[in-house]
Amino acid sequence: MSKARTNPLNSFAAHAALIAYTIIALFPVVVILINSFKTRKAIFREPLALPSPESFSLIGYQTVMKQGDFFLYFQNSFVVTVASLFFILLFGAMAAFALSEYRFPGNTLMGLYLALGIMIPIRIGTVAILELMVQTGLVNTLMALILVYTAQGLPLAVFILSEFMRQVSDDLKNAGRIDGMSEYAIFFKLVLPLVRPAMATVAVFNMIPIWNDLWFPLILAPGESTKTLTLGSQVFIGQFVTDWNAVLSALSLAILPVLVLYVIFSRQLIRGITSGAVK
Amino acid sequence: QDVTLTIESWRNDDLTIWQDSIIPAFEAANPGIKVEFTPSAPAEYNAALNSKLDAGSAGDLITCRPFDASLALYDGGKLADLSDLSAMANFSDVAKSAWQTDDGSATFCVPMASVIHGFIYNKDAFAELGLEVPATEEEFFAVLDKIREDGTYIPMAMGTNDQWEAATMGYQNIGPNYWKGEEGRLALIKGEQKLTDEPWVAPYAQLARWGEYLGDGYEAQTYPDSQNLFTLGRAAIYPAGSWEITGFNAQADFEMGAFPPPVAAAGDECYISDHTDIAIGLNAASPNAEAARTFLEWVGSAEFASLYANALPGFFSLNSAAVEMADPLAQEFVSWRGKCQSTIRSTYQILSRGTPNLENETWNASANVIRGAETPGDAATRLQEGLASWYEPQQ
Amino acid sequence: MASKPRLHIAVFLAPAVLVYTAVMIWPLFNTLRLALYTSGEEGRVFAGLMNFRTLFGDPRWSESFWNALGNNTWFFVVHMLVQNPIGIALAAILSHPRLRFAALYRSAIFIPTILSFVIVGFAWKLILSPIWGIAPSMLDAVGLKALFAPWLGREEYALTTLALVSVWQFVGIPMMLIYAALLSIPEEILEAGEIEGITGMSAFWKIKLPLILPSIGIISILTFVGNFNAFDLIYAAQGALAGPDFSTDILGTFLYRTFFGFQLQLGDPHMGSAIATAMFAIILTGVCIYLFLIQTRMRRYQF
Amino acid sequence: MTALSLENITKSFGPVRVLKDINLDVTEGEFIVFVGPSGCGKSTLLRVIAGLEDATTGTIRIGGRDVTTTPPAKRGIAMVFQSYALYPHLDVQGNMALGLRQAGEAKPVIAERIEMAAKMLSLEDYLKRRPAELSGGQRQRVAIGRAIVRKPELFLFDEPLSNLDAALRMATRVEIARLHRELGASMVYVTHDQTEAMTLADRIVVLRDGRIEQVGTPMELYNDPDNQFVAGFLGAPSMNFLPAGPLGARGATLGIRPEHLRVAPDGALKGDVSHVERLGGDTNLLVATETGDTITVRLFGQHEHRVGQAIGLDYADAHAFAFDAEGRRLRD
Amino acid sequence: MTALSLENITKSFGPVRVLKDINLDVTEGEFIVFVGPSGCGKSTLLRVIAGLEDATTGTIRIGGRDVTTTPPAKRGIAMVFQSYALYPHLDVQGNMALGLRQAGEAKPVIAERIEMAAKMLSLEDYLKRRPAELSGGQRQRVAIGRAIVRKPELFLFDEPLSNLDAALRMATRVEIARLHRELGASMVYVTHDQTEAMTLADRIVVLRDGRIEQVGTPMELYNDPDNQFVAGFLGAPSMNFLPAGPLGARGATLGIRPEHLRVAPDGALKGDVSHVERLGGDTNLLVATETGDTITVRLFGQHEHRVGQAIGLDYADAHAFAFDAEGRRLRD
Ligand SMILES: Nc1ncnc2c1ncn2[C@@H]1O[C@H](COP(=O)(O)OP(=O)(O)OP(=O)(O)O)[C@@H](O)[C@H]1O
Ligand SMILES: Nc1ncnc2c1ncn2[C@@H]1O[C@H](COP(=O)(O)OP(=O)(O)OP(=O)(O)O)[C@@H](O)[C@H]1O
Ligand SMILES: [Mg+2]
Ligand SMILES: [Mg+2]
Repeated sequence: MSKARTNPLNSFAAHAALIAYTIIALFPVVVILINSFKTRKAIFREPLALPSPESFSLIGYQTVMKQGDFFLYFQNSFVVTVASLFFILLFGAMAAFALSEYRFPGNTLMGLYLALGIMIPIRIGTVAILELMVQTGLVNTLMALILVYTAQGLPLAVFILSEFMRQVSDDLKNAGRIDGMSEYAIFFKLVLPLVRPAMATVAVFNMIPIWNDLWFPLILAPGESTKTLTLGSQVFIGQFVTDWNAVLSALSLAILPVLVLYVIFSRQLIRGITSGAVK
Repeated sequence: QDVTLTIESWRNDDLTIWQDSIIPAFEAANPGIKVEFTPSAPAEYNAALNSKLDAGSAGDLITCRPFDASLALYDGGKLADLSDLSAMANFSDVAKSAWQTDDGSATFCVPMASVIHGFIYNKDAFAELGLEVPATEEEFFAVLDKIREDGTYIPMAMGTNDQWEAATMGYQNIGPNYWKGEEGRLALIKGEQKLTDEPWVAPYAQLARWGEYLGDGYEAQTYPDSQNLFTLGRAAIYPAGSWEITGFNAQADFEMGAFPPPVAAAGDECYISDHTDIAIGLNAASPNAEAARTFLEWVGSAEFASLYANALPGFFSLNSAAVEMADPLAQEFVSWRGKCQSTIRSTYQILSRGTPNLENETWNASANVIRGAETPGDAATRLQEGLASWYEPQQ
Repeated sequence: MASKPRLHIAVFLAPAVLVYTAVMIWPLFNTLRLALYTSGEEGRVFAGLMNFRTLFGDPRWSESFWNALGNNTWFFVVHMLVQNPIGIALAAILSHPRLRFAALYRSAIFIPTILSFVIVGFAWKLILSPIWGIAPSMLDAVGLKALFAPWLGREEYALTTLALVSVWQFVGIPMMLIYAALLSIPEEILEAGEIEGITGMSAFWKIKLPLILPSIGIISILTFVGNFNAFDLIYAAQGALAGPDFSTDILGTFLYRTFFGFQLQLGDPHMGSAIATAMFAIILTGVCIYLFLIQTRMRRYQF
Repeated sequence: MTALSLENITKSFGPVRVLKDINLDVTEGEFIVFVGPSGCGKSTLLRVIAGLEDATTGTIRIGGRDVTTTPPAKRGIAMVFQSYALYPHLDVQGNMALGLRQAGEAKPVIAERIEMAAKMLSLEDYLKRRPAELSGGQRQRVAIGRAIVRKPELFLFDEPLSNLDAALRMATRVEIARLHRELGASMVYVTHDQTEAMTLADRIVVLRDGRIEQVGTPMELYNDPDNQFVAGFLGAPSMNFLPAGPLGARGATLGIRPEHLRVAPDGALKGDVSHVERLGGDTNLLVATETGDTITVRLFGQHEHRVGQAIGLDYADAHAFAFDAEGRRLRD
Repeated sequence: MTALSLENITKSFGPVRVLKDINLDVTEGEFIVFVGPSGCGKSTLLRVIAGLEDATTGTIRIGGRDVTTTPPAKRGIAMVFQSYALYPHLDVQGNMALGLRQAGEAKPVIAERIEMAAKMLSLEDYLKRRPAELSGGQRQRVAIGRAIVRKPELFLFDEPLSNLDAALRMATRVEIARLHRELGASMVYVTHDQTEAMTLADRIVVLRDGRIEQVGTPMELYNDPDNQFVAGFLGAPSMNFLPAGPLGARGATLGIRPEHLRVAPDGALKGDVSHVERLGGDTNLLVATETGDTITVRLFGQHEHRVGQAIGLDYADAHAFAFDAEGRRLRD
C-alpha cells in the first residue's frame, strides 16, 4: 500500500536521529554499569570492555553489602523521597488551589512570595536551617530532611500546579458546591483527582534532586540510622583512596529505585504535561 | 549508662581500621564508653563540620585539620583547650605547633600523624631500564629522560586537573630543598623573605620542566587517574605523599621503592616535608567531655601510636615514643627523618589566613606553571602581590 | 461564592506558607542579612554595604566575581544554544504521530536526568580522560583522533565541555516540556497546513515553532534560574577551585568556596552572603525581565 | 405559592453592571425559560439564583424563604450545567450519589433515589460507567439525574442541550418536558435556542443587556411582542422588518413573520426570488424586494419556485406588527 | 467532466472496516453533501479524499487525474475543518497567505487573491486581526477564505457550521450557498444537520455504517427514499413509522411524514394528544395511538390542541411509504 502522507525517508531519518541520540544518552550509563561488574584493574585497563570471565567481579557489590547497612540506607532514601514528595504535592496543591481558585487581596503577592525560593540556592541557609533543626530536636531524624525538601520543592510545585488547577472546570467545582461539598471536599474529592497528571510532573521534577542530594543528609542527618543511600555511597570516596568498584556498584544500585519511580510516574507525566499546563 | 562518643572525621579511608582495630582496642580497655567513627566526604568535611558546630549538632570528638582551620574553631570557642591533658607531654613542640594558638599558650588537639613527601617508583621498571635512584636534580631529570626515550613507561604520573597534586606533591614536595626547610618558612612568615626570592621561585622553575614528562593529556588527569596509572604499572615514578602507601600496597603488583626529593647539587643538605596533618580535639559543647578526655588521653598514648601507624603505614606517629613499623616502604620514608631536616608545608601556618588565600593560590600557580600557562616568575610575582595585599610583615 | 468566612483560604495556604517560610525563607533571609555585617574583634559588627564595596571595588574580589559571572553567562549561553535546540529537535521528532517506539526513546533520553552528579562526573571524566582512552579511541575509529584534546584540562575548552556534559544530562527536561507543548497543538491545524503543502521542516518552522514559543520562554527562564544556581556538576568534576585556573568557576562554586571555605581558606559567611545577594539580584532581574518584558508580549494560544 | 421570587436583583462585576433591577416571581411547578442574546446576563442570573454568585443588591426567595445569603447547597436547588460538569473520576452511580452522601442520606435512601432516577432516564445499564465512556446524550441524562436525585424545589438548567447534536437535542428536549410533567417541580431554564424556549416554557423571560424585556407565555410573546427586539428574537426564520413608510403602514417599522406572507402575483410587495431553501416539509424563499430589502417567506410543504423568478407577496394586516422608531410596539 | 470519482474505496483502521466499497462520481460544479449518523464514516471518507488518510483499497480521481498516492497539497483541493484549524499565531491575512507563499506564488498574486476573498467574505476590516480576536462566525469565514484563495478544483468541508450558534449557522449557510454559486467549484460537504443538507446540496449522499445508502437530490431522497433509514434520517420532526398490519397497508412498516397527517375526527388513526409543541410558526402534536405508538403531527401555524384531547388523524395514501421487514422501500 502506497502512502500519500508518510515519507519512508523521513521516518528513517527520524529513527536514525533518535537512535543516535539514545546512544549518546545511554553510553555513559552503560559504561558505569558494565564497569561496576569488573575488577578495578579491568576498569582502568579497558574501560569499554564488557566483563569477561577474568575481569568479571562482584567485589564492588560485595563491598557495598558489607559496609554499613545498605538496606537501611535504601529504606531511608525511599522514606525521605516519598514523604517529601507527598508533602510537596499535598501542601503545594493546597496552596496552588488557594491561589488559583479564590480572589483575595494579596493573591498575586503571595504567588510571588512563594516563587522567591527558586531564585536563591537554599544551601546558603544551611546554618540557620540546622539551628532550627537543633532547636526543634529534629537533627538526625528523617523528618528534618523531609521538611527541608518539602520547603525546597514547594515553589516549583505551586507554580506548576496552579497553572493546572486553573484548567479545572469552574462548572465542576460549582456542581460540587451545589451538591453541598465544602471547599475542602471540593479540593480533595474533585480537584486533586483531576490534577493527578500534574502531580506526577511535579513528582518527577522533585524526586531526582531529592534522591540524589548529598548535602542535607550530610548536615542534617548523618547518623548511621538516618543515612541516605547517596550519603552512604560517599563512604567509598576517601581522601586519597577511592574504592571505585564500590562507588560504581553503589551508584548503579541507586539508579534503580529512581528509575522505577520514574517509570511509575511517567505515564501520568506525559498525560499531565500533555494537557498543557506547563506551556 | 554507657556513654557513646562520636568522632567527626574526613577520613572515609580509615573507616574499617577504626571499626575493626582501633575502637575495639579502646572499648576493651574502657568499658562503659562506646565510640563511633562517622567520617564524611573529605571535600565537604570543613563546610559540614562548621555548620554542625555552629548549630550545635556536631560529634564529641573532632578530627583536626592542621593550623588555621582548627585554630579558627578554637578561637570561636568550638574546640576545648586540651593543654592540661597529661598525654600532651608525649608530643614535641613541633608536633603540637599545628594545633596551638600563635603564641603557643594553648593546645587544642592531640596530634595523631604526619605525612612525608617524596617520590615512589616502580622498582621493576627501574630494574628493567637499568636506572639508578636519583639523588640530585640532574640525575632526576636524566632518569626521566631515559624513561621517556625508552617509551615503555610514562616517566611520571601526575595530573593538573585537581590542582592540589601540583602544589602538594609538586611544589611542597621539592620546595624545602630550595628554601631550606624551616629556615625559609619562618623567614617568609616574619617577612624576611619574599615569594619572589630565588629559593621560592626555584621550585617553580623545576615544576615548569615537569610538564614534558607527564602523560599525554595530563591537563585533564585527575588524582585517581594518577594513582591508577602508577599502580597499573604504566608510569615509573609517582610524586607522592606517604599516605599512598596503604593503597599502593594493596593495588600494585610490582615492587615499589621511594626516594626523597632530589637536591640541587650532590652533598647539599636535604630537607623533607614532614607535615603534621591530623590530630583530634574535643568539641567544647560536648556533653560527654569526661569520657572524651579519657579517649583523648588514650590517643596520646604509645599504644595508640603503634596501633595507628601500623594500621595506616604512611601516617607516621607524632608521639615521642618510638614506633616499630613493619612496612618496608613506610620504613623507607620514615628513615629520611634521620638524614634530612624536617619541615612542614610552607603555606599552612598563618600565611593562608587572608584573601587571597595563599594555599589556594599555590595550587593554582603550581598547576599553571606545569601546564606552561604562567612562567615561574609571573606566578611568584602574583603570589607575592596577593600575600602582601593583606599580610603586614610582607608589605 | 456566597460571602461567608473565608477561613478555608488561610487553611489551604497555611501549611505551604509555614513550612516554606520557616525552613526556606527565614533561613535564607537570615543568611542574606549577614551580608551587611562583618566579623570584627568582638564578633559580628554592622558594616552596611561594606561587603558589597569589597566585592565590587576590591579588584581581587571583583575579578573573581566577574570571571564567575562571565563563565556563568557562557554556561547559560551554551545551554540555550545547545540544550534547548536539541531538546526541541528531539521533541519535534518524537511528537511525530506515527512514530514507533516513541515511549522507549523518550525514557532513554530522560535517563541521564535522573542520575546523580557523582555518576555523571565520574562517567564523563572517565570517558573524556586522555589516559583511559575511551574518547580518543572512539575518535580514532572515525579518523578524527587529531581533534582530541584533554578538554577538561584546557582553559579554553573546560567550561564548554562541562556545559555540554550538563546539556547531556538535562536535555530531557526541555524535551519533555516541548514534547508536551507539541502534542497539545491540535492535529487539525497541522492537517490544514498539510493540505496547503506545509509539511516537514516548513510545518515546524511556520506552524509548530510559533505555537510553542511560550513554552520555549518558560524553558529559557527555568534554564536561566537553573544555570545561575548551578554548582554540583562543576564541583563534582573540577572541585571547588574550578580549575584549570578558575576557567570553570561559576557563581555557584565561587559562592560555595567563599561561604563555606575550602581547604585552608576559611568560610566567610559575610562575603558569602554578599555574593549570594548579588546572585539573587541577578536572577531576580532576569526573571523580572522575562515576566514583564517578554512574557507579556508573548501570546499564549488557546486552541 | 411562589417557588422563586427575585426582588430588585442587581449584579456588578467591578464597575460593570451585568444585571439591572431584575424582578420576577415564579409560581410553583412553573417552567420558566430565560432567553436572550449571548452576554445578556442569563447565566449570571441563574448563578445568582443558585448562590454561586452573590447578588450585589436585592433579595432572593426560594419557596418563600429568604436565601440571599444561604450557601448553594442549602437553597433546595439543583443545577444542570452546559458542560454537564460530571465528576470525571466517578461512575454514573457515584456522580448521582455524591451530593446525597454529602448531605448524609442513608444508604438505602440513596440507592432508591438513584434507581428511580436511572429508570426515569433509562440509565440503568450505564450505572457503572464513567462519563468518558458515555455518549453526549447519555452524559446529559446523567447530569439531569444528578439533579433529580436531590429532590430539589427548584431546578436550574444552563443551556443543557447546547452541546448535543440536532437529533439528540430534540429527543432530550421532549425528555425534559416529560420530566417536568412527572416531577411537577419548578424549573428555570436558560437557552438561546428559541425552539427550546417555545416548546418547553410555561413562561419565557426575554433578557437583553441585563434587563428583562418581556415576560409571558410563548404564544403571548410570539403573537403579542412588546417590542421589536422580542419580536425578532422569537420565531425561525425570524420576523421580517420593513420600513413602514413605503407601505403606508403606521409607525417606523413594519414586522411580518415569514409564515404570514402569501405568494400573490398582485401582492403589495414585489421582488425577485434570490434563494430557495427546500427543507422537504417547508420551503423558505428569500425575496429581494424592489426597495432593496430581503424578505423571508416560509411556505408549508414543497413548492416550485426558481431563483430569479419575479414574485408578488401579500399579507393580512392582522398579522402585521407596527413599531415606532425606538422599536416599541405600537398597539391599536 | 467528473470533478471527483471514488472507485471501490475501502478503509480499515486495523481490523475495523470503516468504509466499505464506496463508489461515487461528482460532476464539476456540483455541491455534494455527506450525511449520516455519528460514526458512520463521513469524516473518514472526506479525509481519504483529501489525502489525510490513505485508502486501504480503491482509486481516487480528482479532475480525471489519479491522485490515490498524491500528497494532499498536490491534489488541487482545499479543506475547511470543523474546528476551523486557523493558525492562531497569524493574522487573517497571514492565515490566507501561508499556503500560497509555501506554493511560491508571487507577492502581487497573493495580495490580489486575498483581496478578492476578503471582499467576497466581508473580511476586509479584519485582515490584521488574529483568530483569537474574531467571533465564531468571522473565524468560520476566515477558514473558508483560506480555502478560496487556493483556487482549488474541489472544496471539502467537514461540519463547518457545527460550532456556530443557531442564528449564525443560518446566516453562514446562506453564505456558503452564495459562494458555491459565485465560484462554481465542486464542493463536498459533511454534516449531520439535515437542514444544511437539504438546503445546500445538489445531491445528498446518505452514509450508514461505512456504506452508501442512497444518493440523490434532496427532494428525491425526501420524496422517494430507498429505505426506512433514509426516510427516517431526513425530515424534522422525523417520519412516523407504524406497523403496517393494523392499518391494512402493504409491507411491514408504514411511514408517514408528520406534515402529511391531517387532523380529522373520523381519520384512520385514533389517539390522544400526549404533548403539544407550539413553535409559533408550527405546532407539533405528539399523539399516543390506541395501538401504543407515538405519532408526531406537524401543523402549520398555531392550533388549539390540549394534552389529553382525543384526536383522529388521516393521511393520503399517496404520501404514505411502505417498507418491508428489512426496511427496504416497497415501491408500487
Ligand atoms: N466573573 C465575571 N467577571 C466579569 N464579567 C463577567 C463575569 N461573568 C460574566 N461576566 C460578564 O457578564 C456579562 C453576562 O455574562 P453571562 O455569562 O451571564 O451571559 P449569558 O447571557 O449567559 O451569555 P451566553 O449566552 O453567551 O452564555 C457578559 O458580558 C460577561 O462578559
Ligand atoms: N484513527 C482512527 N483509528 C481507529 N478508528 C477510527 C479512527 N478514525 C476514525 N475511526 C473510527 O471510524 C469510524 C468513523 O469515524 P468518522 O470520524 O469518519 O465518523 P463521522 O461519520 O465523521 O462521525 P461524526 O459525525 O461523529 O463526526 C468511527 O467508528 C471511528 O471510531
Ligand atoms: Mg451563559
Ligand atoms: Mg466527523
